[in-house]
Amino acid sequence: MPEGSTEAGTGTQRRTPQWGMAIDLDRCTGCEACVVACASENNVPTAGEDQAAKGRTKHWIRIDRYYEGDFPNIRVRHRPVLCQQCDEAPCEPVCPVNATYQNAEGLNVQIYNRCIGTRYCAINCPYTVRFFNWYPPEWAEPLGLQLNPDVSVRPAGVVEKCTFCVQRIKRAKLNATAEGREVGDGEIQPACVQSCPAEAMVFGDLSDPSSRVARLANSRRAQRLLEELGTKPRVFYLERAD
Amino acid sequence: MDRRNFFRVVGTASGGAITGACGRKSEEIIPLLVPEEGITPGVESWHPAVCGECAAGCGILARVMASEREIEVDGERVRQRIATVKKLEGNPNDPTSGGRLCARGHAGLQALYGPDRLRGPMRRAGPRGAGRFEAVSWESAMQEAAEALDSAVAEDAGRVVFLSRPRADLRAANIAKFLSALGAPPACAVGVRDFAAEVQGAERAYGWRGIPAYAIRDATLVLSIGADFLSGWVSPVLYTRQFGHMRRGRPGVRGRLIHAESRFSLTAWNADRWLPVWPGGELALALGLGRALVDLGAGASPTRAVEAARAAFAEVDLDEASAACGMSAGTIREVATELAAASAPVVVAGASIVREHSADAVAAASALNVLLGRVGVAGGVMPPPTVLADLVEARPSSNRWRERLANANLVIIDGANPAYSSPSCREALANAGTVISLSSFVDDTSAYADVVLPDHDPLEREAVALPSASLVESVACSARFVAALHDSRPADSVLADLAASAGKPFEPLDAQGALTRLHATLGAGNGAGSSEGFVESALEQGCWQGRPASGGTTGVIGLGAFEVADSMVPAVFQAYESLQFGTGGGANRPWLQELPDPTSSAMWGLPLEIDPVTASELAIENGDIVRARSDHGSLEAPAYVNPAAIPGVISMAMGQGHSQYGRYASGRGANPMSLLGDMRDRRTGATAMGPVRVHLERLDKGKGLIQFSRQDRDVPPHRV
Amino acid sequence: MKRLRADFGDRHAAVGAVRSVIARGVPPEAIELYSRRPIEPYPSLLRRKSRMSLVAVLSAAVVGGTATTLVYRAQMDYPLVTGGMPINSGWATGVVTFETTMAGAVLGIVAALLWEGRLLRRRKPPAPPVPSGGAVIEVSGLDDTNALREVLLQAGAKSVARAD
Amino acid sequence: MQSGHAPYKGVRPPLMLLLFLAAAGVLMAADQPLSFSHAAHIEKARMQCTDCHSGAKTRDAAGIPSIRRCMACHQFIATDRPEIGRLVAYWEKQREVPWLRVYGFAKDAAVQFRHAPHARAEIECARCHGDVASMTVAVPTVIHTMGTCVQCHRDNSASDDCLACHY
Amino acid sequence: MATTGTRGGPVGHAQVCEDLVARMPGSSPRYVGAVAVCGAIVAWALFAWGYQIANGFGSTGLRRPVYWGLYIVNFVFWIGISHAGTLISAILRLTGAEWRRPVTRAAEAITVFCLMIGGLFPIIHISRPWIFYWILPYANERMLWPNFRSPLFWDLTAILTYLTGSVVYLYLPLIPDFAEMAERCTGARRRAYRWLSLGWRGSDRQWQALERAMKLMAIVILAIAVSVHSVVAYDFSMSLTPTWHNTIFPPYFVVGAIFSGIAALVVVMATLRRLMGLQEYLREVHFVNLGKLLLLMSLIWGYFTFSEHLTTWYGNLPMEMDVFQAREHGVYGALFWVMVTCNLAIPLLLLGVSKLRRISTTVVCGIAVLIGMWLERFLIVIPALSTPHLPSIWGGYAPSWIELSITAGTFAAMALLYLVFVKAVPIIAMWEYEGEATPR
Repeated sequence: MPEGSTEAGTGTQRRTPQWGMAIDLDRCTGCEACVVACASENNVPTAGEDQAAKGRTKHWIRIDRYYEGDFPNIRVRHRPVLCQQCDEAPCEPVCPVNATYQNAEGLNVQIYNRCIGTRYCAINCPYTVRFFNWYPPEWAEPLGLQLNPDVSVRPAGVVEKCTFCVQRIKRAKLNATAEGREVGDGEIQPACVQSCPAEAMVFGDLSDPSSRVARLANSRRAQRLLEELGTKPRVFYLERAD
Repeated sequence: MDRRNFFRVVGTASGGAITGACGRKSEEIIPLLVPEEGITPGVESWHPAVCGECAAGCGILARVMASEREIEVDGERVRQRIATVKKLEGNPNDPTSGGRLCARGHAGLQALYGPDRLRGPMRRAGPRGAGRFEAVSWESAMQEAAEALDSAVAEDAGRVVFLSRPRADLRAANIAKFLSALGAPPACAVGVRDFAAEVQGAERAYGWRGIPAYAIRDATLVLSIGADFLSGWVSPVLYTRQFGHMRRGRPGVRGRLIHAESRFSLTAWNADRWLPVWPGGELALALGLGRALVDLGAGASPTRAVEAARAAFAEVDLDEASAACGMSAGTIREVATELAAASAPVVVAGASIVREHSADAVAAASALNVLLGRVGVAGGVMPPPTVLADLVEARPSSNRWRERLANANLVIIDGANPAYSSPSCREALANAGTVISLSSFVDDTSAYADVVLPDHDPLEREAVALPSASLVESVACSARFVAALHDSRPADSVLADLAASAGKPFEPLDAQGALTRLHATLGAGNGAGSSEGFVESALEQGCWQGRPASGGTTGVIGLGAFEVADSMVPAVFQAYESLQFGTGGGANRPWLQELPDPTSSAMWGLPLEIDPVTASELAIENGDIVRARSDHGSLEAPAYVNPAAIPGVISMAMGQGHSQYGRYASGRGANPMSLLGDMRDRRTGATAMGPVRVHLERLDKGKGLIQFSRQDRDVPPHRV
Repeated sequence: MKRLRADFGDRHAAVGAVRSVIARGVPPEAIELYSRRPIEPYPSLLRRKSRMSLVAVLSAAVVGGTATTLVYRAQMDYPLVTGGMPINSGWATGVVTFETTMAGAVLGIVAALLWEGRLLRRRKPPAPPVPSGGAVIEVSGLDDTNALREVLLQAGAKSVARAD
Repeated sequence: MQSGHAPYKGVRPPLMLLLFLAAAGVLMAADQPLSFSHAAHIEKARMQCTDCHSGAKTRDAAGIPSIRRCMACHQFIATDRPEIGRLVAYWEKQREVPWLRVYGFAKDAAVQFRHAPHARAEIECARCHGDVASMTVAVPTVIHTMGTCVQCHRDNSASDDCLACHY
Repeated sequence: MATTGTRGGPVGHAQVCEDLVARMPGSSPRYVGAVAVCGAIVAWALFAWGYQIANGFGSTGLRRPVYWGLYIVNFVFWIGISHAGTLISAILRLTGAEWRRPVTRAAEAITVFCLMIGGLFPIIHISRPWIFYWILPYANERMLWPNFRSPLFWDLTAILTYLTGSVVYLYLPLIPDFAEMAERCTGARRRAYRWLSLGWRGSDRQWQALERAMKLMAIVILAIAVSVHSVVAYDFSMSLTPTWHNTIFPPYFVVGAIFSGIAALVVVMATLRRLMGLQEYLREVHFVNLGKLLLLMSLIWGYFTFSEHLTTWYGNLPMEMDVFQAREHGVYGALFWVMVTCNLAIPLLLLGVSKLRRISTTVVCGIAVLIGMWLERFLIVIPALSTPHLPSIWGGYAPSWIELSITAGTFAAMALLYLVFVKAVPIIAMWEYEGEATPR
């Protein structure tokens, strides 16, 4: 578990939150509401049929679904997969220009304008949740009116990925600071978490033991995806009971 | 100079400038119109709205911020600053959505900003169905429509057909007012989602009118017969929320879900046990379960209702039932035992895939709740809400729409697309007297319209809607909060204008009026305060929420006789409502087109789902182009070998195969309904979605299928 | 001081001549042997001193050390939050150290070659025309040329001339 | 977790002056549609920056005032001036004055700048915008490069996380 | 005409020089035609690159999860071939193999040109090449440095060092020849050669310094060459991609590099021999000797390949087995067996049997090995990327015309550089070559 550290230089010794997520697979139905919510929040463009056929769609969050067994004893295992915001992220050390790194709050950051497009991070991500902008993003008029002004539209040639909706984290923190208070547990919800009808996803500060996400992450059912690779992901999956 | 400064000195010259903004001289400067007051760039505001994507009636929140667009004013290109909806979320106050939203709900934004949305009224410029239109002014379009209405009413108001959707909302109330002012018969709900079977089943089993709600959140065992309540059906958000709570919301209790359906739907994914019922075998399964429960001594405290149910089930032969549904008698007994032993079981009775015997199947399945004593109790089945009777009454039903359409002198269409969901009605549409569409898009049906009077998007108009299922009395409502993007007009006022010009004026109901009426019916005893305060608070909250729907088995049980199901025949086809497109309306939203289909992972197209046994017999592999032929029609689509399909059952999701529906939907894929002909539920007349016998033929090896994930299994075959 | 130049048609004869000249007590620094091909086997009798290896090693150490320091300082003074991974790692820097060390060696060798080979000198006496296959010997700093002229002619020089 | 590193001490930027001089020579006053005088409004009329740039202290964007706001006063004040006449001409056409931005961020810089937190941190307007109060037509006297931002952030112990601005 | 030696070649320095200079191509229509053809292909490749930059990387065949494609394959391939020169020439120089003398310059030139081409591929490969320089460690007002931990940064240092070293290693022995050429030319060419000869006078000091420098350079360049291909291998083995995360990769890549380098040298030599009529200089013995080296490397390569696959198969790690299956039985199975045939079967057959060992068979082997080694790079990069850890996002890859054009363009660029090179300098080191010397 990542420990909270203090923010250097603020002098207030405010604890730096350690963002993380827990996903209860017993609740998750695989309805994909999160997928569209994410595209809508984060200005993720659709690739279109031709590009989709080439495997160039961008889904910052996706539902991995695998069939197990054969009829009639068949079942499906599904799992929402987003950037796991690894503490020991394999994508980070390989970037030659430091366009990706982990910040003090544990977010695995991608700085679009710093990216020169080696795509090394993308191939080194074991979850393959990094996406490349093959073409300049386009929205047929007037679809572009929907774009979220809080999120940069990424130019062609850079790698992008789930940010844990950093714009929402920023806004919540700014609002809290303006009102002279701390950000409360559950106050920040990434778009996927907010939309999830089954309330399978919980986002929050892992370093605060009383937060919901920390309690879920410490539950016996909690596992992490490809944990054996030593990436120390910050997304905890509560495995299905059966 | 310290070290760090040394480094900086060495290379300062290479710094890239962030700004370059003062050099905009070279750019063409497009003037900006003086905006309306109250639009501040960068400031967000949240407004309640009502989701218009399906009939569930979720209360949502819209995030509104300023944007700029370019328009033409008096021949000059100018920029205009407008308030635009940036994001939709569920409305946390709303008891249906509870602050949550499904994929289709999110994509409602792309209907609002759809590039193919009509910019203004249109007049047909080609033959019917060709989809060629020319833009006209509102005056001339209204005049044309009014003349058609005049002559049709003068001829025979009884032959005016209004095709709509089965929603209990402001629009339905106004349509009802419009039609009654004209003296025309009530509107018809078309499409495959009018829940006629559910309504009739509830009436027969519980004596309720409307769609019952299931409080699965408090159940310990949920048996769903034919209701794919997690991916569509009545109210996916409400039921998914409840499902989450049922599973992990109660300390120490994990509710169990058994799902009986003829395909491996999303609900089956999430079920602890899937009962693969042969298509059309839902009735037999419900009857068999009833018989087994009777044998187990269920319904020990007899009321009249329980007696009726016992009597109906006692006649069933378990082996016959087992043979008709494809489940062994042992399995049926096992499930019945589990139901009888559970502390809080509930049977969700539905017809996600409507059959010829769906009304019977739903009634029989509902009767299981009667037998188990789970009607109107916590964790059981709850009665439909009864507030705002105007809206409830105005909710259109199927109402023999095909027969009436065949004989129509005027067809008005709002929110329905029968040319897609029942392709066999196209001929009737082509031959109808005059066709007026209120659609925002030229879809399959609007292509037959003589004049299209585009409606506002649901997000651009005020709304009052009753949720199609709710555990409490509630209403979702909203006031207008953004200006219309295009030159559209709300259909309510268009209808009022048309009626007025036909000399049959009526007063359209608005949100204010409906809520005032709601306040009045609630009476003073509800603590609702003044009428104005009530309305204002409801519009601010985006909803009104009352007490839990009052329940109890009040009605007289009239299960009646059940028709016996056909025997099982191999290679049958069924269509189903897709998670992403519903019954087809979502197909013009690029987000949804690029959303992998849960079953096949297909994007930008939907496959024919073939079971592995049939597929290997015909040497069909994923992506091969396959032709399916039934007695009613044929289609060609890429194949997906669905590992979970029942051998001999071919399924296909609805959504693709639009002849007209904008750039993202039209001409893409195949329409599964074209294989079904005029198949209906025998009791309610609702459009049935199978089974029909099909013949499959592989046409082409190929890459016809675009999949997000081409691997169906976590463990590739060679690893086994 | 005088200089003497002897032309040889045969390279090997020239080597013998060098040997004889040295035997006459002329210091090797005063002798220059020009040829179009290196004369093999090597005329080691001239014993030219070389510090090329030393220069290469020093240059390698300096360049490699500087680069390593730069990497270390840049990483420590402008640190990125890495979420637990080391900011500076000897293993990762090792590659850079190795490569830059080698680059330093190459540069050192080039520099030493330019210096010791007296290349890139602006003011130089014009090179004597060396016959193909032959060699030219220049002996400088002589007080008396006559004795040496004899020696050179005896060793097989085709012609011997003053080259001042 | 790597615990916090020693906070950056105030680092004097020796090159800032040079940069400033070099860039100031290159950049010239934007050719604004109206020669709006900041000095006349602030020094003479004693107005505050936020009277027109109303979001500067509380919102993300300071905002360029709408012509509506100009006309609120200039319907009555100084109506005889030729520049005001041109302003009224825009107003009568119901067009905004097509002001040219003096400061801003390049689109591909992916910068999410918010005014409010800077105002809360009591950063003077002039720190980034120069002494606009004494200018006639505003000119970019402060050179905005990433270095400007980073330096100021470090000097003030503000976050120097890339994510502070770029997302 | 020059006097001819016992083997038909010219004897004596003057004759050798004369003969070699005479064989440098003039402006014959054939030469101009070859330059034009190569130039056209290169121009087309440059157009393709421009198209890619202007239209975005979507114009390539890359896709998720195969974010690296032919550019990386070519990068590894060309850097591999670059080991032809310096490494081989350094080994031969250090071991005092006298037969190397007519071979070294051709080999060293390969190195320099291949590095120029190979070093271009990272720039072609990145999608925003206009800010390529951000990878360089220079102080800047953004206070940002490159990531020294990135293998791509190591690549940068390694390739720059290797390029510097190789250019020096090619240039130093050219100095006496430049001086020689200056005497044989007039006008601008003379001035250019004189300038390039750095004031070379042929004094014994210079010869000694040159010989010493070359010896030292041979040692240094050997170390650099080994490190360069190890660093290229680190690009792969530092990642978590199944089958890449592998300690065998650095030596495996070095061996493969030398292997393909020798093959390239054989092919280049045969071409020069044919086109420039160098039969007297590049004799059967050179080819046979290189053939023996090639055979040795083939065996070592086979050993490494076997070890790599055996450990993967025996370890039976699920993720690695997915790649293994894809590589040997799936779509790439055919390519795999072509690779094995080219790299192992053909050299073993043609070079292992002494009776079959001659110029023609060596050249056939060289071509086969070039094809095989290109395929080896392809089979390392593509199958592993197309089967990442999570099966849900497995995908394929097919290069588009852009990548194919650029690939073709680099081969043409190689030919073009060589065409210009042989016109400017004698391809055999004149001062090193001794007509009558018996090759050892």
